[in-house]
Amino acid sequence: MELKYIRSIYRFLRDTDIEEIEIEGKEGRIRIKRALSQGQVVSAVEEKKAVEREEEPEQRESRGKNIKVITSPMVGTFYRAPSPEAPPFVEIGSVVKQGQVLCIIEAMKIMNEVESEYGGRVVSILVENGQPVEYGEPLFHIEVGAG
Amino acid sequence: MELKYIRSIYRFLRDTDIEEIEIEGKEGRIRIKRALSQGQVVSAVEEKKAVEREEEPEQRESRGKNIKVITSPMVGTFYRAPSPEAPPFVEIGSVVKQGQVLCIIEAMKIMNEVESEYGGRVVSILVENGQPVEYGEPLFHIEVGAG
Amino acid sequence: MFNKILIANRGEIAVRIIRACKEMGIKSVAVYSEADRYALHTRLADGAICIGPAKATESYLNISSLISAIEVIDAEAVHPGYGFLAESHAFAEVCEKCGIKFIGPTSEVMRLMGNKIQAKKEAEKVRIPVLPWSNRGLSDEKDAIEVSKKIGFPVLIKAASGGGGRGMKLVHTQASLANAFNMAKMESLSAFGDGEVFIERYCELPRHIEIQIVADEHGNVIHLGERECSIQRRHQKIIEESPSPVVDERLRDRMGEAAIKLAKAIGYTNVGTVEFLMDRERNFYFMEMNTRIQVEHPVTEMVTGIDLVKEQIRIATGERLNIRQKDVRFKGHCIECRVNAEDPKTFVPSPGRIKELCLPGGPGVRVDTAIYCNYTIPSYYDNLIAKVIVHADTRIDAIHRMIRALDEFHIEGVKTNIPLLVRILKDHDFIAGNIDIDFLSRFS
Amino acid sequence: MFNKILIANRGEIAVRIIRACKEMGIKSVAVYSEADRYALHTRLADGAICIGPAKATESYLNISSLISAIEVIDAEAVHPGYGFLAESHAFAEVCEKCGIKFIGPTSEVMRLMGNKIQAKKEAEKVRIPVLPWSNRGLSDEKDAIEVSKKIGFPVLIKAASGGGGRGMKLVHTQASLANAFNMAKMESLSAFGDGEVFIERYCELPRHIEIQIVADEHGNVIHLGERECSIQRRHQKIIEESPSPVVDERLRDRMGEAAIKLAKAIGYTNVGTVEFLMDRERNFYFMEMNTRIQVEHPVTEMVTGIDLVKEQIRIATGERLNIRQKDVRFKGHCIECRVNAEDPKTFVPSPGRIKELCLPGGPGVRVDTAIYCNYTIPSYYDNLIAKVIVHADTRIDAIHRMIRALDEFHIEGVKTNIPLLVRILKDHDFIAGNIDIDFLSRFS
Repeated sequence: MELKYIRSIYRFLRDTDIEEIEIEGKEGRIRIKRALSQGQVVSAVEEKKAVEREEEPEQRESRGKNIKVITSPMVGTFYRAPSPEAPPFVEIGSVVKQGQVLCIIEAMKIMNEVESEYGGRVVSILVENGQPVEYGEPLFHIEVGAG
Repeated sequence: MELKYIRSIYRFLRDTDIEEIEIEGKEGRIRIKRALSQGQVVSAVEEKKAVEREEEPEQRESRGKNIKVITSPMVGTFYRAPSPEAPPFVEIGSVVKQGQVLCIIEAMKIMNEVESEYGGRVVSILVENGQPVEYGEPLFHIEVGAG
Repeated sequence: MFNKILIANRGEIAVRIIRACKEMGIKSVAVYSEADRYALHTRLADGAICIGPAKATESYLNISSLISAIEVIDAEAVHPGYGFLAESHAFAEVCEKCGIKFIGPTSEVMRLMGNKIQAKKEAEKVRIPVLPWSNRGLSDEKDAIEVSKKIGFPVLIKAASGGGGRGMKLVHTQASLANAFNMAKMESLSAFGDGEVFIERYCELPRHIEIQIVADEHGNVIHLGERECSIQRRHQKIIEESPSPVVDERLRDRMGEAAIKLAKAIGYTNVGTVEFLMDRERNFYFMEMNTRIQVEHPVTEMVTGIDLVKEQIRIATGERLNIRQKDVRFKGHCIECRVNAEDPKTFVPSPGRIKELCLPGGPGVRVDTAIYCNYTIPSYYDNLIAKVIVHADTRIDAIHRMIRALDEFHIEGVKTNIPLLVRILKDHDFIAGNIDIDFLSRFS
Repeated sequence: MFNKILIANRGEIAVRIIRACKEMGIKSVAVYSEADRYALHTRLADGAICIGPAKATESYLNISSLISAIEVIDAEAVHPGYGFLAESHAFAEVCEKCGIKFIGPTSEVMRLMGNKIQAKKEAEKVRIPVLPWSNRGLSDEKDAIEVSKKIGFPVLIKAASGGGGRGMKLVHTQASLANAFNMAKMESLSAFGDGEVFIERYCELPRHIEIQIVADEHGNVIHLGERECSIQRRHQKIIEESPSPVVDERLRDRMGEAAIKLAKAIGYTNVGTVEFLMDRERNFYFMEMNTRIQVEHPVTEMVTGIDLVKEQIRIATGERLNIRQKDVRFKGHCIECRVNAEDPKTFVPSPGRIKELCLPGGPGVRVDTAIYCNYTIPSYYDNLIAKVIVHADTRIDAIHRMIRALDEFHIEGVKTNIPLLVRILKDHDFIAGNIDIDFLSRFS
C-alpha cells in the first residue's frame, strides 16, 4: 500500500471530526467513527436524561417533515383555553396563522399568551391541560405551511 | 516488509494526530485511528509515565532491528562485575551466548546473577553500575544472532 | 417541617443545600438554566426545573421565573444560597407576599442591612465601634471635602449599596478627593443603580474578621465565633479560617456580644454574618452585615459541629434554637481554600471540560463541590469550582493537611489557582499568622 | 522522626498511609506490582518502585522483594497496612534482623497472637472471659468428641492459625462431629499450612464488638472505645460503627480495661484490636487479637479525633503516648460502609474500568479510596474500592447521612454493593440496633 494513498486519506480526515476509519478495498467494507462534540462524551446519566428529554419519538419524527416545535417561553402552568369553560385555542389538526394564540402559560397569577411563531397545522400537543411546564419545554408541533 | 517502508510510515505518522494505524497490503485494508482532543481518554499522568517508562528512544528503536530487552528479575542493586576489582561481565559490543551472565542484582545481601536469555551482541547497557533497579526495569539490549 | 424546598441557586451551594434536605427528609427541587442541564445540582436534587437560558439575568436572577417555578412545583419554601438573589430584599418581599417561606431574614431587615449607611447607623445605635465616618450619604464634593478634613486623610469613599469593592476609592490627599468622589458615585450608580456614597477613615493593614450568628424567630440569638478572612484578592476571599490567629477567648466573646446586640436590635432572624475590620491593636470596627449563608460557612461548621444549613431550615420552620451560647464549643482549627477555575498568574477565568479529576479525601478533609470528571464548566457563572476544607487539632496541623489535600487535587482540562493557594500556605508570614487584607497584593 | 517510609501495601490503605506521611513531613515510597502501575498509591507517593508481577505472591507478598526495595530506596521503616504481610511475623522478624523498623508490634507478639490457641490462653491468664473451649489443640476425633461432650453442643471447630472463617465448622450433634473435625483440619492445613484446630462453645446470635487499643513502647496502653462490626457477609465486615448501640459507658470501660490488661500482659506495642463476641445478655468473650491497623479504623478516628496511622508512626519512633485514658473523649456517632466492586446480588467480583465517578462529599462525610475516574480496577486483588465514613451527632443522623452519601456515590463501569448497603441502612432492625453476626444471612 503506497504512502501516497495513506497520505491522501489522511488529508481528507484532517478537516473532519473522524476519529477512526477502516477501509478494506476491492469495493468492500468501510467503517467510520466520528468524535462528536464534547457534550456527547457525557456521563450515562446525562445520556439518559438526554434521551428522556430530547429524543422523544415525536421530536425525532419531526425532523423528517417540515415540523417546528413551539416551546414554553417560561416556567408556569399550561392552559389550552382562556378559561375553564371556554373551548381550547387549538386542537390537533387546527390550522394556525403566525401570531395566533396557541395556549396560555400562567406564571405568578398572570396569564401569558403563547403565540405561534409559524403558520401551519398543529400536529401534536405535547402537554396536558393544567400541567406545569418548564422553560424551553416543547408544547406543540406545527407542520409549517400545511393546511 | 522492509524497515525502510516502516520508517517512512512512521515519519509520516509523526507529524499527524494519528494514534493507531493498521495496513494490510495487496491494496486491501487500512485502519486509521486519530487522537482527537476528547478522545484522549487516558489520563495525562498515565501518558506521561508511559512515555517516561516505555517509549524510551532505545526501546522504540529496538523494535525495528531484532533487538531484545533484558529486564531485571527483581528489585535490587545493579552490578556489572562480580566484585569491585573484577572487570565487567560484558561491555557494549560484547558477543554473548544464551545463558551467559550479564550482571548481578544484589538483593538482601545476596548476589543474583542475571543470565542472557538470548545469544547475540550487547548493543546497550541501560543502568549505571551500583544503581538501584526495580522489577522489570530494562537492563540491556541484545541484538539477537548478531556477532 | 417543610415537605418541599426549591433551591434558587446552582453550583456547590445548591449541592450543599440538597444534601441538608436529603438528610432531613425534605424533598429538594433544583432550578437550572439551559447551560446547567448536566450540572450536579440538577442531577442530585429530587426534582429539577429549567427556568431560563444560560444568562443569569434571565434564569437565576429572574424573580418571576423562580416564583412561578415554586408555584408549579408546589414548594413551601425557597433557599436562596449565596450570590444571585440571596440578598435581594425585593425577592424576599415577593416571596412573603406569595406566602412562600424565604429561608433567611425578613425582607425589611434585608433592606435595612443592604444599605451600608443604615447598617452603620444601626451599629452605632447599639454602641458597636465603627470607624469615624461621614454619618450620612454625601451629596457633593464640597460636602465630601469638609467631612474628610474632619475625619483626617487617608479616607475611603464607599457606596451605600456597595459590595465586592465596587464604588470604593481610597483617597490620600484633599487634592484627589473631588475626582475620586465623582468616580465613586458614577461607579456606584452603574453597579447598583444607586449613586449614594459615604466616607470613612481608612484603616491601615486591617484584618477582615467576621462573626457568625444564628437567630431564631423567637428572639434567641447566639454567635458561633469568628472567621478570619484576610486572604483576599480584589475583595474576593480565597482562604478563610477559624479561629483567627489573633482572636482569643476574651476578644471572641466581645465581638460575639457586639454581633448579637446588633442582631437583636434589628430583629434579625436566620443565620447571618457581622463583618468587622480589625486594626493592628486588635480594635474591631463594624463594617457590614451579610444577611445570608456565606461561602465560608463550613469553617464554622467544622469547629463547632453545627450544621448551619440545617439550622437555617429549622429556624425557617419556626423552631427554637436548641443550642445555648454556653453549649457552643470550639474544637481544633479549620481552614477553607477556594479553588477557582482560573489562571494562577493572570487570574483569567478558565472554563472548559474536566478531563481528569481526583479530589482530595481521607481524614479531616471535606470537599464541597459541584464538579465531576467529564463535566464542562460553563463560562456564564462564577469560577469557584470547589471548596477544600480541612480540620485538625492545631493551626499548623491544618496547614499541613491543606497542603497535602491540595497536592492530591488532580484536575486536567481547566487551570486552577491551586499553585497560588499552595504558595500562600507555605509562606512564612501566613504560617506565622501575620496577615491582613493587603497580604495578597504584596505577595509575589 | 523517620525520614522515609516504605509502604508495603496497595489500594486505599496505602493512600491512607501516604496521607499521614505527607502531613508529618515524612517521605513515602510506594511499592507496586505491574498491574498497579497507574494505581493511585503509585501516583501519590513521593516515590514508587515496582516489586514484581501482578500476582500478589510474587509482589505484595514477596518478602525478599520488599526488603530489597527498602534497602535500595534506603527507607528506615516499613508500614504493612492491613492484609498482605501485615500479620506476618516472619516479615516482621526479617525487618527486625535487617534493622528496618516494622510499624507494628514485635514479631514475637505477632507470632503469639497469630495462634488463636496461644491467644486464648494469654487472655485466660489475665482472667478475660472466653467461651468454654478445649483449652488446647485437638489431635483426633475421639479427643474432639470427649471435649465437645464436656462443652455441650452446638460447638464450633476453629483453626489455630485461622482467620476469615476458613477452617471453621459449626457442629450441632455428636454424629456429625468426626466428619466436620476432619474437614476443618484439612481446610486449615491447606489454607494456613497448619492443621491444628480447637473447639469452643457456639454462641447464639452474637455481636462482634472490638476494642481499639494504642500502646507505646514504654508500657503505656490506652483504649479508644469499641467498634460494632456485626454486619458481616461470610465473616467479612461490611458496615462498622462506633459507639455500639448496646455498649454504654460502663460496659465500654470494662471491655476497654480487659483489652488493656491483655495488651500489657503480652507486651503489646503500636495499635491493635481486641475482638470480642457479645451474647444477648451483653456478656463479652475474648475471640482474638488483630496486631495491625484495621480496615475500619476511621470509625474510631472520627469519634475520638485521634489519627491512628499517625499514632502508629509516632509510636514506632519510640515516642510516648501524649494522650491519657482520661483525656479520650467520644463524640457523636460514626458509621463506615465498605463499597465493594461486586454484584450486589450474586457477590461476584466486578473489576473493570471506571467510566464515570462522582464520590460523595459535603459535611460529615469522609471517603477513603484509591479509585478515580478512568481507573481500571485490576482483578488480582481485593474488591474493596472505597470506604464511605460519616460522622453525625446521633446514630439516626449518621444513618440518614450515610444514605444520602451512598445516594450521591455515582459509578459507571463496575457493579458495586451500594444497593445492598442502602437496603441494610433502611432496614427496621438495623435502625433499631437489633443486629448480630448472622443479620446478613437472614437478610433477603
